[in-house]
Amino acid sequence: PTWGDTGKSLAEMDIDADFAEHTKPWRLPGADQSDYFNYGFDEFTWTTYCLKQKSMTGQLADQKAETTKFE
Amino acid sequence: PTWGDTGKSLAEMDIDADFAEHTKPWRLPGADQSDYFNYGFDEFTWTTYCLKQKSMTGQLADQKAETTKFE
Amino acid sequence: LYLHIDPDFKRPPCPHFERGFCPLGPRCANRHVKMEKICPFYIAGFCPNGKQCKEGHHAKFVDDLPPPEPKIVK
Ligand SMILES: [Zn+2]
Ligand SMILES: [Zn+2]
Repeated sequence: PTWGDTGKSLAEMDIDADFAEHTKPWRLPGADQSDYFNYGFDEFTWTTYCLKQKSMTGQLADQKAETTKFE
Repeated sequence: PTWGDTGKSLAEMDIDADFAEHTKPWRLPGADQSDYFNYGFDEFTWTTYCLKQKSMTGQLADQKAETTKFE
Repeated sequence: LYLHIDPDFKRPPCPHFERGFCPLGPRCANRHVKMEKICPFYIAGFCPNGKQCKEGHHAKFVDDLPPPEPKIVK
């Protein structure tokens, strides 16, 4: 799902840049990370996961481009 | 030890819950799915959801293992 | 005048049902609080709205729950 009118999925968003206006309550001391992050993620591991996903889809697109070149 | 104030032992409880899992009363004609499944889940979508939970927590564990390797 | 008190009202919510599924269904000793849907952002992994979210419930997948208890029928 895309977030608000950004047209981006949360996995595609840069928490620092795209949520500059957001109060980021998950960063407050004592905040329960699991209210915001599912599967045991926190902001750090979630960011790493998103970057990894992005690079993987990038690789897949490259591979596809490579294969279609020879079709 | 008894569980809560029901006066039943945990072992007896296990049997009841397991019995229900085994007999799958939600499959019986006339059963209201929403008494068993929340959020509009049914047996199939619930199973898929559980697999997603497993896969995501697994990916996070792998990611964490990978990060500590390089520390 | 009789004040009707729903006996269900006193029962605590069932954590299994809150998670998504309870095999005991109507036989469960705890209250099954029906909710419409899980937040799609939370399912994706992250939703900045936390408890205030209007997109759906943030259902935590707790995996160390005690087994559900059946209702004692008198
Ligand atoms: Zn229950
Ligand atoms: Zn949400």
